[in-house]
Amino acid sequence: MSHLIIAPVVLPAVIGPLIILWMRNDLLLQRVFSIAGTALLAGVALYLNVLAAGGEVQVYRLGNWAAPFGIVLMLDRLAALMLLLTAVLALAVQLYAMGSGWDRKGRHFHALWQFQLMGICGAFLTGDAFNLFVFFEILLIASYGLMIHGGGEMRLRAGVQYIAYNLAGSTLFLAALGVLYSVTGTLNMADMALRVAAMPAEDTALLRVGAVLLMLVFAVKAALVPLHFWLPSTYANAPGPVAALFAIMTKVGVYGIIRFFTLVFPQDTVIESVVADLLLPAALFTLAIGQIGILGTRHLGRLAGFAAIGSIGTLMIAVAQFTPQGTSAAVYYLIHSTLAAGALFLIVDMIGARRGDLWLRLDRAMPGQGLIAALYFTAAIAVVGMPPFSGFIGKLLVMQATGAAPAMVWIWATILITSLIAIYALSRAGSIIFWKSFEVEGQELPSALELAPATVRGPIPPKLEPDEPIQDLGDAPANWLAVASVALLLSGIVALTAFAGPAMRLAEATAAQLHNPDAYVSAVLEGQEGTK
Amino acid sequence: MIAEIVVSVLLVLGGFFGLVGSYGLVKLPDPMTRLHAPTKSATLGVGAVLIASLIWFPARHGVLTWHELLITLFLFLTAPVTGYFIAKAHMHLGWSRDELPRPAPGKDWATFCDPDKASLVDRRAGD
Amino acid sequence: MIRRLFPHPWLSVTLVLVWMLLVNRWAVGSLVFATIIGVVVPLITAPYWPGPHGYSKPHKIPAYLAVVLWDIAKANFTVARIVLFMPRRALQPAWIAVPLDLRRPEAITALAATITLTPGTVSCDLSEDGRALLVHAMHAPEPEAVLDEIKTRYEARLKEIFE
Amino acid sequence: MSPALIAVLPFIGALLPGLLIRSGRDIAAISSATATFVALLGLCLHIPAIMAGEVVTARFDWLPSLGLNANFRIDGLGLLFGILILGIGLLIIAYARYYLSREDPAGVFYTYLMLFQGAMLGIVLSDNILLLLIFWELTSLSSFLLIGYWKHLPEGRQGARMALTVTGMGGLAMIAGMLILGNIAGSFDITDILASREAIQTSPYYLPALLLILLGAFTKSAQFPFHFWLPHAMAAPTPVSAYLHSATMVKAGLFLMARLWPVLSGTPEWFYIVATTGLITMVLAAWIAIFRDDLKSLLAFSTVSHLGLITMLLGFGTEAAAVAAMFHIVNHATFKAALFMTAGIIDHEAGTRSIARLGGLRRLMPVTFVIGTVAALSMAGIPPLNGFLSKEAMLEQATHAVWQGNPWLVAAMATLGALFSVCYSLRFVWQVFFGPERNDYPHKPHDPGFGLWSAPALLAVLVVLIGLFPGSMADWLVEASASAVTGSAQHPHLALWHGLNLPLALSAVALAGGVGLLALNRPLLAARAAIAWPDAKAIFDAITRAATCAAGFFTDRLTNGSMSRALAAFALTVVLCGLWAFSTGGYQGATRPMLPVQPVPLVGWAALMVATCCMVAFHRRRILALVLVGIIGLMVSVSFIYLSAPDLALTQISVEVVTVVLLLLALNFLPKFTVIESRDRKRGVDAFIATLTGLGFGALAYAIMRSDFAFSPISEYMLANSYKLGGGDNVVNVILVDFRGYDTFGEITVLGIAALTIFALTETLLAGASGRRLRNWVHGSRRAGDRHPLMLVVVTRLILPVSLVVGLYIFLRGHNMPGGGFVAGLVVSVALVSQYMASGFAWAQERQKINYHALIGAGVIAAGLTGIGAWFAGLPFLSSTYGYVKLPGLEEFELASAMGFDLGVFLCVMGAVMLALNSLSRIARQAGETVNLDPMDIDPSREARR
Amino acid sequence: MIAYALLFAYGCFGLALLFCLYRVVFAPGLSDRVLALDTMAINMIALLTLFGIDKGTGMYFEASLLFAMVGFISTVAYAKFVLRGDIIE
Amino acid sequence: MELLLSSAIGMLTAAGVYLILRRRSFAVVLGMTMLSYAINLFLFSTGRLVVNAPPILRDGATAYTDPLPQALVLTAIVISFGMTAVVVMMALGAFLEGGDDRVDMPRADRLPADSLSGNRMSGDGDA
Ligand code: NA
Ligand code: NA
Repeated sequence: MSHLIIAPVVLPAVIGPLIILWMRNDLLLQRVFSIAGTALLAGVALYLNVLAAGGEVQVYRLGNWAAPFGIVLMLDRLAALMLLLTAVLALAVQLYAMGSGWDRKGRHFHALWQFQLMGICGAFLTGDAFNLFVFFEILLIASYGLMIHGGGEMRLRAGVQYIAYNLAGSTLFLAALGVLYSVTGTLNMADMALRVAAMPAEDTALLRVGAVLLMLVFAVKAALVPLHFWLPSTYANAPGPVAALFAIMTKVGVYGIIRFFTLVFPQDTVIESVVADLLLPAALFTLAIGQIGILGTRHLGRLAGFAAIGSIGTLMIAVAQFTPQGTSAAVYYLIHSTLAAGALFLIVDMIGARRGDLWLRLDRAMPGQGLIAALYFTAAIAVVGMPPFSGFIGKLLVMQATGAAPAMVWIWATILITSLIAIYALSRAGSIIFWKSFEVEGQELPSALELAPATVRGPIPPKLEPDEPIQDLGDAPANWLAVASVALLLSGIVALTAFAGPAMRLAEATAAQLHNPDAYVSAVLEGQEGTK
Repeated sequence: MIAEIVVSVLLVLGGFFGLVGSYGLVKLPDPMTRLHAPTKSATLGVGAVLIASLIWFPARHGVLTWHELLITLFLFLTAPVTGYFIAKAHMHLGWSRDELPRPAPGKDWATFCDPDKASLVDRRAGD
Repeated sequence: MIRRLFPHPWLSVTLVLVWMLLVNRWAVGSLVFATIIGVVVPLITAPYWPGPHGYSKPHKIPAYLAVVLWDIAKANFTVARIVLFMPRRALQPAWIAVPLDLRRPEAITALAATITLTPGTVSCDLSEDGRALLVHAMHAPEPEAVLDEIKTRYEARLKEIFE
Repeated sequence: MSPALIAVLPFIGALLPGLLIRSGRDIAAISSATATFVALLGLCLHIPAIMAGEVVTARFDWLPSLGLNANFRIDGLGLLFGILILGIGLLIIAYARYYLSREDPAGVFYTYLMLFQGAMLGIVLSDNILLLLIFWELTSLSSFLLIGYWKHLPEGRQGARMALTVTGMGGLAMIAGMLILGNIAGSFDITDILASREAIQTSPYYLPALLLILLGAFTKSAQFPFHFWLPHAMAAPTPVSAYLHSATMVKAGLFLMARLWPVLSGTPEWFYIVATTGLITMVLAAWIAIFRDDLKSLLAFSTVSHLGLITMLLGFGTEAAAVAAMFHIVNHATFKAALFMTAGIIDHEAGTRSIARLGGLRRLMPVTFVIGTVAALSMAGIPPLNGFLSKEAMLEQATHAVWQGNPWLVAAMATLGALFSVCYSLRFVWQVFFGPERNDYPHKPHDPGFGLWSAPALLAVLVVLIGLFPGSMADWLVEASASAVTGSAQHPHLALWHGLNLPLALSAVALAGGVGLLALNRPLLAARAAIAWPDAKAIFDAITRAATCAAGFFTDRLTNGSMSRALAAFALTVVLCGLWAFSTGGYQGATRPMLPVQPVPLVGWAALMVATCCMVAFHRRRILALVLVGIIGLMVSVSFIYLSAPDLALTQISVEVVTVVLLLLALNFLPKFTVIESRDRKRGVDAFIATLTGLGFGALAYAIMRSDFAFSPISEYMLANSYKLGGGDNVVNVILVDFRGYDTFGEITVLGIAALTIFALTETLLAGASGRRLRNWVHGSRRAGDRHPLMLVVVTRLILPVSLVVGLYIFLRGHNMPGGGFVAGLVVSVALVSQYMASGFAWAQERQKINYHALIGAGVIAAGLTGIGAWFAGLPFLSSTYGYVKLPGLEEFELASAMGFDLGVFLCVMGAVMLALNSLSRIARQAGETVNLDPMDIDPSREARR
Repeated sequence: MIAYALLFAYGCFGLALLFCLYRVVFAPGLSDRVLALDTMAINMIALLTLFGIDKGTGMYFEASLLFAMVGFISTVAYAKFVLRGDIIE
Repeated sequence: MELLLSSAIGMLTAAGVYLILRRRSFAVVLGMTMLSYAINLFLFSTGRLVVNAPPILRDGATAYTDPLPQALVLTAIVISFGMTAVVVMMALGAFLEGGDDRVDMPRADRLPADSLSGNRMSGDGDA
């Protein structure tokens, strides 16, 4: 048992309060400690991946209590992978936040950031259902704070919606946990798995309700249709780096579904295909609505939000197969879509900072755009899943994994048709933002065809109010730190493409471990020497 | 036995006054008179019950607990303040200063005086 | 020194008593702990207790409490009768302005509390200079009698105790 | 040289101009040319082996589990296309060097061009269809960049977007097709697929796969009805058009059909789809080309037409037709590249590409004239140029084709196509170069420098040479490629003269007809102009605009920012899914006996229900609603007590009051009443949803309470071991600080974060627009006097120390009796709050020396350190211990390490509550409240003292 | 005997609760409702004490203490809100 | 008793759901509070109902109610308190910044200013 398993929780949980205690008025110190903490977290996550690569599920018994009575932390391949992904994303995005000056625009950015990491890491590590709720709440409440960082009317309004919606989600989470406890009498996930498997078939109604409610909880976090309404405004109004970090938050929901419905409620138990039956149509609608939203929205930030919804749709299609092949495709695509969405949100923020706003219309100049255009192009390719990046490979993997599914035609048709919509929409957005900006010089007016259909041509809007908090970057040249952080994320995508083979081997090993939960269960419940 | 009788009497007494207090809340005609009923009868009603409990435990179980005394004291300490505040609120909402007797010529009751009147030397926030 | 250690000795005594009532275990350890509390808590809360405190004749407090308790019990029956049997129309509520001789806030508070706790009257407000108390009587055909009772039965005693 | 290296070289070549983006045209061109030349050289080194029938391969595992591998092969087909791509690429690089102006960013151009070249080469050298797909889509992307290269031209942007959309659509279809194909064959390697003809053609998935793959090929090769994008891509700089639309991109579709010809062709489906499409495209596009005014547009439609021709040949499915197709690919590449370059030269020098504004250039641009004429005549199929040879072969094959039993239909249509071809080719020559010289050219035309005309000249020479000596010039290449396409050794004997035969006659008809049609050109133009032809671009624009519009409408209507809708969807989803899950499972009915109902709980229940109803009914009167919340909270707390949960009751009560205080503080600045905004119908629907949810949730609770645990709950262990192992009698508290201390650790963190968030938000608000608004705040309601009533001040002054003692008591006994750090923290907070309420925040705050931030930080750290402490004993985080301490003269008392944890809870709770209230009070102070120096407003003793 | 007395007291305070409830629902103004809430809390303390006597346990004592304290604070808070708008000023 | 509790849970849920479907943030906050009561009672009820058997170990006592749900509810209460505090504050912030306390996102969130016909509703707060 290595104490480092809990380090991803304790590390930010110590750095966060330290920042509040001793550095709350010194931004430089905050930055140093916060970035050092995140880097350390990445290191720990890397080590934990090495630890998990042995194939054994590592158990950390908190308070030295025997499972299932105390809370356990579990480290398997998936958990380790998610930790590493979180840490890498957070590191890159945090660099961006510092480079772009976002962390200066309000109080406690770094403390909240650390708490956010604490919540996410805790959620990935825990082996206890209720503890998962607690860490969900930590990551949520930190995300509320980060979401409204910098203030402003729209952001606060979106924040109210975000928090209200998630409060409803938390309520549902408690309901689901209550139902599950009332039937199984346990909260430990491994123990619950055993009990679910032993459940008599004539008494499954409540259990099924619990399982479905739990799935809906995770679906809220993952923004599956029809529980996706919170996402576009939240992501579009959140500060850029925060939206980028949120790329991992939807994945927490996906993680929850994968975890619970491979470990506790695998396909052959009383739950049967309840979840898969609901998930697949939801995933298809999510994909469609997300991609249509990319085309339909008029705001680049919302566009990125809809792209995130779309990627969740693709991801959930793979997850909903609940086959090793589907899960491994999901794991691969999950890594890809996290990095891609993170990069896209950062680029959108850069564009917003230079262009003044993010509306897709023709009257805004974008100075110094070559580099950003290249970054946008790259990220857009990755997001829509065109070659050569991992998005394409991920899409192929998902399609291949669903090739034998009964709904194969629906799945493939949805994936391909919506891809076309996304390709068109992102190329349109890109050409409006980067190519049309030349017209502002006045050589030619945009032709009527060029205008987006619903646009009413009008005067250029007045200059923004002086206290508009987002805009104070102005026409500053691309900050090297900000660009470097985006490049870091994009290079992650390139690496995921180039090393698709090894990455997929990892994903397959992860999926194999997930679909063989016996090892997990016995790691938790057997051989508990020395515990209370 | 004596304890039991005392306790029973106290309980009946407490129940009676508690009931009367709350009944007054319903029966009495205007808000100001209604204010009288609960703040006293309920206080004594609860007081009697609490004292009954104070007596009952040592008599029945052989354990003397003083907690009830604390609660009673606490209630007696706070009840006047809540009555005072509800009365003030009611004066503020429902009565004009002319319907009340004056405290002294040229003086007014605190509730009716200038809301922003400084206590003596106030500072503006942020100074 | 003693003064600084025990800024409010009566408070300290009260707190020791409260602690002992709470733990309900009359042991040496508890008393030691209660004493510690009796010292520490008043020190912590001292900033909230500006100005002079204390009583001039504390020995008169029990007699006053007895009077008040007796009045409460007595008046309860009166009020109960009024509530239960008196028709709504027969009720004669009255506002009474009680000019105050008391000056210390603690004394005024004690008087107001007494008035409220005795059934039939509620103290409602202070005048803006703090020299009069507004009392509402639920059924007072003769307001003067009520005023007289307050002045003589309670205020006089309190003035002795506090000032 | 390894095929993989050859495929990678252009990408390496793309890096250099990108890196040397500012070093000018020469460096960029030279570096690109070098890479291209080396690749071409490497390719040519393999010629002997390929001519010997070998297939050169290179294999690298990339993603074996998917079957996606970096496998490359060079066979005859790859060789043919490779030579075209690299050879013409080299010429284009040279041509573009002189074509681009100094202002054009050459580095970017060459980067895009080389990216495109690499993608194209990758397609033809792939030995894995998934790899091929990747390169395929890369050509779409890089051509998007190339077509949109001149960003200032709207046509460029639209053309680029159209090309990307149409070819992207095909590419996506092809993904599906390729996956199906690979799954049938059991492998995605082309080598394996080519060996599974039988399995593929008998599979039920053959037709879907075929259709999907052909969709990709047709869109890429601009076959009818996807022909419309190609002319609009002509907005690209001419070198791009010359490259993309003569030799490379549009031929990718042809390549694919040829590549999969052995496994896909030979079926009726193949014949009718491919040959018919090709035929229609050939004729239709040729017809349109006759009328185009823009030179490049004319050439574009002629390209479409010739692509249709080749498609038709491949569609015939015979080996001879395949040979002819290969030959025409070569020929078309040579004359069409030359023609595009010629058109570019004319545009460059004369300043226009409009045929109407040209004419008479024969003498002004003699070199261009010669090159253009030679190429155009080849396109027209005039002997002895190479176009003639392959056109003869085409007509020959067309005469053998039988369409639905009709033996002459295809031949007749093919002849018609040839006729149109003659017409537009001659028109190109006639109306550009002949006729009178004009004096209104935009620029004064003259022949360009050698750099610009050398490349087309070389191609023109090839046109002539292949025409004259096909056997030695092209035989080997056609043989190699045709053998690769058909999968069997082909020995075409290409010759100029085949004797007097039917094709020659048809050629003659076509020639004569074409000349005749040219003579009728003007009336025809007028006639055509009179008819409103559907404009493909307008249609495409209409479709995309409609799609964008529909998507916008749909998205805006669906995700319209309505919170109510989001939550209604949420509630309905939950209820319906839950209902479905329940009804599909087994339920044995209520098994647990019910607790009897006592009258007093019944009254409490009634109070709760009534208060809740009133709450909903009166919710618009916000203060009243808060009072009702207070009642509901009271009832909930009492029911916790009644049902054996004293700890819960304590927590609920104390949380309740802090919540009410918080809400009241906020309500001071919010409107006091909610206006009615929803229509009756919406309220009805909402009420329905709410009732449904309530019923569902209530029923669920009932079902749970009436059923037993299916397994013994883990809490039995906790009850049994709480004292033994946790050292506490209060099992709930032991669970909180020990069994599940980790949860509590998280919980206080949540509270701390909440307070920090509130604080940060307050700071932001006060600094921003809200701060200004607050400074000008006017209180809406009339306010009473006496802010700090004397009586309250005196009583709270007494309550504060007593409450501290009570808080301490609750804290200390928590481990064994109801209570604990959390409740204690709240009790102390409430006592402080009452002090603040009495004497004002500022007055109280001045007497408060502890920083609330520090309290929160200290609380979390204290709890964390208690947990970490266990590490030093080698135990996991949060392992607790307890023991009994005996001090001299005193009784034994218990000390548990969990109390340190509880202390953290206490500090954190207090810090959080006070920081949150502090923040709200700061908002009030911003709104102009004054700070009092004395604890109470009215103090007679103060005046007496003075 | 004690059992009957308890029953009587239960009945009285239960009924009292109902009277309070009536005043909450049908009241001319806010102050009446606040008063009813305050009375309810006090009645609850009585009921809890009765429950303690009934079950012979002192387990619920702190709850009563908190009810007293909290009833006081929230009543003052409501009233202060009515009077001044800002309850902590 | 089970029936009473479950009907109360259902009632609170219905009230909460109805209120969170309103258009003003304060009503939504009230609804969230109602929902949190409902869920706390629900979670508590999963330990099944027992009268006078609190999970505090006493000599002689044999039956205890299930302590675990109580611990969970405690955690949930605390968390929902924190959440409520944040959402109240955020609603207040949105009101102060935007001038009204609507929860729906205004059209300006989805459409650029020049495509709005200038009829953006003005705030109705008492500011
Ligand atoms: Na609450
Ligand atoms: Na709550």
